[in-house]
Amino acid sequence: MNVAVRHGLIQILVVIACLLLFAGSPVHAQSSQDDKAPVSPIDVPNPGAELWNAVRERGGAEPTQQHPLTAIWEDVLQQQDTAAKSQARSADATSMINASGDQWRQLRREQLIPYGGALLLLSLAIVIGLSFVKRTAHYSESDMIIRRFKVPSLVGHWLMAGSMLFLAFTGLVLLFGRFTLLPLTGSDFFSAFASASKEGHDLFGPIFTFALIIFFFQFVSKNMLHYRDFVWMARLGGLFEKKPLKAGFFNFGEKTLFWLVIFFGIALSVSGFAILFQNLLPGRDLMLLATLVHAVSAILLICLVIGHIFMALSTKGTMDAITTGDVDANWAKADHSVWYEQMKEAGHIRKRIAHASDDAGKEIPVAEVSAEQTGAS
Amino acid sequence: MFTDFIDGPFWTFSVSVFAIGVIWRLISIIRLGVPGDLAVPREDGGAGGMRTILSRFMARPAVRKRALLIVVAGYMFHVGLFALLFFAQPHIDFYVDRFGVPAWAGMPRWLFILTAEIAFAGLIMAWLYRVMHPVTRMLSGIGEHTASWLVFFVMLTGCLALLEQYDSLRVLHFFLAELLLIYFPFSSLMHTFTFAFSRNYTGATMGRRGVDA
Amino acid sequence: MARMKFYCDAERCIECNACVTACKNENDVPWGVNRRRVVTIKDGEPGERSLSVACMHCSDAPCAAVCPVDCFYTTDDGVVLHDKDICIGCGYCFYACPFGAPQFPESGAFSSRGKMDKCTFCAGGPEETHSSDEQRKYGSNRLAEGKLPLCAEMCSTKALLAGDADIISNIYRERVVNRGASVLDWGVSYEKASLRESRNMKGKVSE
Amino acid sequence: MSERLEKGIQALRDKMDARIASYFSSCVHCGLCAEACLFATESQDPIYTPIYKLEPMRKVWSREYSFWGKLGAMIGVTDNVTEEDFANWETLVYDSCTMCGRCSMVCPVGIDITYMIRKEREAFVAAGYTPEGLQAATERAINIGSPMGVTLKTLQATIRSVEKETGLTIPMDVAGADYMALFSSMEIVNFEEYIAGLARIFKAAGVSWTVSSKGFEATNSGIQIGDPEAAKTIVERVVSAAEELGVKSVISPECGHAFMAIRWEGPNLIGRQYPFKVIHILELLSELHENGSLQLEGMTDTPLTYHDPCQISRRGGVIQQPRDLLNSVASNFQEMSDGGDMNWCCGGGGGVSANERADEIRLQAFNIKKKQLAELDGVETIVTACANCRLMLEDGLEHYELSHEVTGLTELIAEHIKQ
Repeated sequence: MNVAVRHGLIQILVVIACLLLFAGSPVHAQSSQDDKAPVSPIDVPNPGAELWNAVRERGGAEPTQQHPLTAIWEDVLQQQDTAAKSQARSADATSMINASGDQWRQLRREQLIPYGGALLLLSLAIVIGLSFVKRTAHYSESDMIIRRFKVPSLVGHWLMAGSMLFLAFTGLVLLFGRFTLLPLTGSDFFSAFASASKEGHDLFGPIFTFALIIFFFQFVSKNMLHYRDFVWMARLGGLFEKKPLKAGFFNFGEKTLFWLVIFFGIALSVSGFAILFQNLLPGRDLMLLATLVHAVSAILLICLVIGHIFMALSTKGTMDAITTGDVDANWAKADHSVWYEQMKEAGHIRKRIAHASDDAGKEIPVAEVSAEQTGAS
Repeated sequence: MFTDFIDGPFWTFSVSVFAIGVIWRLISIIRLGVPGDLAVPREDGGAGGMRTILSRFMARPAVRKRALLIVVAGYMFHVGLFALLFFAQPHIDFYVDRFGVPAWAGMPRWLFILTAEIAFAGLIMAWLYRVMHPVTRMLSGIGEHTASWLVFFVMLTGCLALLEQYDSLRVLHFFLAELLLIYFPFSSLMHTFTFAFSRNYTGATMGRRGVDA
Repeated sequence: MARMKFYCDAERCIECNACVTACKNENDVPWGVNRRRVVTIKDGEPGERSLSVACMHCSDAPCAAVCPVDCFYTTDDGVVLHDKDICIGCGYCFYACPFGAPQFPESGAFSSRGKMDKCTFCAGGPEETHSSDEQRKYGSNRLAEGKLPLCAEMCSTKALLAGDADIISNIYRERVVNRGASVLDWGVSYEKASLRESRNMKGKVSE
Repeated sequence: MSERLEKGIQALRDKMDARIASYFSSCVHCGLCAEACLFATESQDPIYTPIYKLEPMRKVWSREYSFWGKLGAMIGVTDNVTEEDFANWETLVYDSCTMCGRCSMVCPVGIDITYMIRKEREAFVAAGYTPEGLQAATERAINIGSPMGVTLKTLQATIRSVEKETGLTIPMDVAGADYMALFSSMEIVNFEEYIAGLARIFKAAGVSWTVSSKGFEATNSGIQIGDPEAAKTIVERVVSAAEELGVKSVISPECGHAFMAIRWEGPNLIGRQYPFKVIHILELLSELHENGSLQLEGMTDTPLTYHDPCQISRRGGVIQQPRDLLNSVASNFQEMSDGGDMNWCCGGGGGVSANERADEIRLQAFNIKKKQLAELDGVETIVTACANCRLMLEDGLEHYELSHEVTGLTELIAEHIKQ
């Protein structure tokens, strides 16, 4: 199968899988609530418990057996914070009760963490499974190269990639650490680690946004959809055809990845800034929404990136493009035939410089080059 | 135990290595001497040296046009790091505590954070440029990468310890900063000081010829 | 074991904010942080009611459920406390709490908000009881001295009740039943409250 | 270790002064110098990075002046400069560096790479790794008196031809004249218009001047190749001729490195100050024009631009004078982008033009001039003030099939003398 095609398909599949998983889990599921054994049931009428019950009922469920005393609170509850006043000036001070926090908690504990974690593991498993599939090189190396990315583009990509990986790591620590790391490391270590993760996450977030903006402007013109891409889509990316389909600088799969990264990146940035500057947000509901959007986009983006990294590492010649900026001419011919033709026409195919050493070594055979140069004169 | 060592003897050691090393390096440069210039100067060399020390803080348009990325990244990192080193409140408190100097005004918290963001983005971009650009990739050796990563980790641990609550994080930051201090005199990080020498030598020579170098 | 609860009687609260003041004073709560606050609805209108709100020390506390570092714990007395040495100041407990009880000590952006602060039911924290660390981080530990939270103790109208849930439930139930009765009635004003049962006096319940 | 290698290393060691030590201590390998070097930008080959051309010198510095280098040398991991290095770097140091000094202007830590290249070339001379063309030129300069083999007879023939054309007498060996003019071989051989222009201008301005038959050659191959002894011999020739005639000033001709050699390096080479002044012809013309002794008339409306010879503007400090002069005779003078002290080199300075081996890379580097010229609006005439630049520009223009005309500034001024 054509590599680029597989690249695109895996990414699309991963995204669909993500969406299905989330769609399958009812957001306001209350069912699991019932299974939970109360911590310590109190038989006596308990004012705290009553208030609590009232809150739960307002959360959307049918009123259960209503204690007459709860009615006292109804007055308060119905007023919510519309006309309430308080001497306290802190956030949400006038809102006496806000049930959405509890819904958020349920969503987080019962859907986001288990399903999100499963999705991440599933993506990893798919990638690990695929890495056992033996792949033959799809082109033979030549001594001609084409410049694919200029240095600012490379820097833009890696600045975004680097900050994204750091954010992913620290973010996952905050989301899943309590259930995975904490039992292993103990509270003291995990607390310092989580604090470091949080501070690092906070600080690197804006760097990711900065990188995303730069990245967007660097790559957007190459990711505009072309009629070729609709052909690509219609023929399922050439999955069942022998010859790879025509592709320009980027194929449809890569363009899809770009736009998804931009989409999730914007979602992450906007929600991330909302969380960072939550003291400026008007109410708690927005904060809750922001954290949910943030977590869901992050998990989906990480799944995409897992696929992206796998494709880049497992496809011969691809890492060259994003580390040195140069690609083998045959690589371009195989995967990006249209672009290859353009480059060929413009005369941008050049010979590999023999002495360009990748290991930053100082031992460069200059003599050969100078001989080459002087030979002509 | 570890904390006491890092915060005690090791700190004294690293500061001493830094101070003695830097002074030794500078003296060994000056000791080599500069040959005099017998040509009748157009302008005063001293003024030229001073002018170049200052004027090279601005990148020339000729190079700014061609290498915008590294110029911008360089500015972001250097200005950011300078501000963090000398105007971040925790650092000022530290200097006051350790060296008994009178306190000076620090940056407000929001500016502190913003500066850290800028410095980080600059450092990462500069390092990426180093490994991505064929020229810098060829030129850079282990020394440059060590220096970049050491500075990065010092900054990173500093920002991880932003909550200023965990001693372990503070000590980690402190320890890496001490390693940096020790590494400093033996590396091209010395350009922090020798840049003035170099600019002065060049500026003086060119100044005598009437060129604003 | 007892389960400690607060209860605020909306019929009695006069929005004097003495509970807030008492709390701040007793626990040295920093300026801007309100472990307890008084909320008034229909201010200046008929049917005005006030309530003093703080941590309700829930049995199934949402704050504890969402904390990414699991720093909340429930004492034997049913008081929900958190460990500030473990808290990383993320604010999730503040999101989850229906009462807005956990508070950021500061209001800046980024990480400048510090570690969360919340009502301790005047039960201190995980530090050694009555140690200076405990006092500095969490405030006083009245419960260990056998005293109830100062906010409730200070309440001039006894609107705010604190203590074992069973006991304050009973007190409250009596109040509800007695409401509307003449204070001149012996059984109402004095101890023999049970008299009203036999007199068939119906309490004023707002149903 | 062979003797020549030892000599080379010893020379590198001897060149080490505070400047070089400070420069190597400061370099963070930021790569900005590559953005300023015409060989690096036009070839896109990192090997032409200016600071990389100093690698042999840096190796010696590292071994003997840096902690890690010393430590490495002690345990035998830091390798010393080898003969191979000298052989490999010879092309970098001589073929792909014109010592134009552009890199020295952009270095953020202020490293004067040009200064170090000159010092490094001295070590290459000591070790005997020099390009044949330059070597031969230096030998000719020492033995015959001019790198191009111009003898007094050639000069006399040129002078006769100029005298015939202009009807003026060129004063030879006049003792007590105010100014003694020097020429570069190329002017004598290729651009006698310069000598004619000079004669006309001095006649019009009433300047008392002369040409010495003993020291008329201004160029200095010793400086280019990096041979202080040869350079000293060549400078001394001029100095003794000037002292013999008792002139007040010596005029450096329209030649870049000649000005640098006689004006800035000369006193240091011979180890004493001159009893006369050294002035560049453009400085003199500007001075004469300003004090009114040189009256100009007529403005040409031909669009023209000025190519700054590196050693005159960037490394010599004569930047404003040519612009003032041009503006007084041309109404459509256009500045090239990066003109002035950041102008791009013609590619042939610093001995590269005398080094045939470098032709290919030199012509590739000339592409930058092509780009600069393309930005201008209808300019078909390039004015310059260096015979070598002029030759190199003509060569490059021909190679890129451009039709621009190249002329000397002195000639242009001579055309506008008020009769």
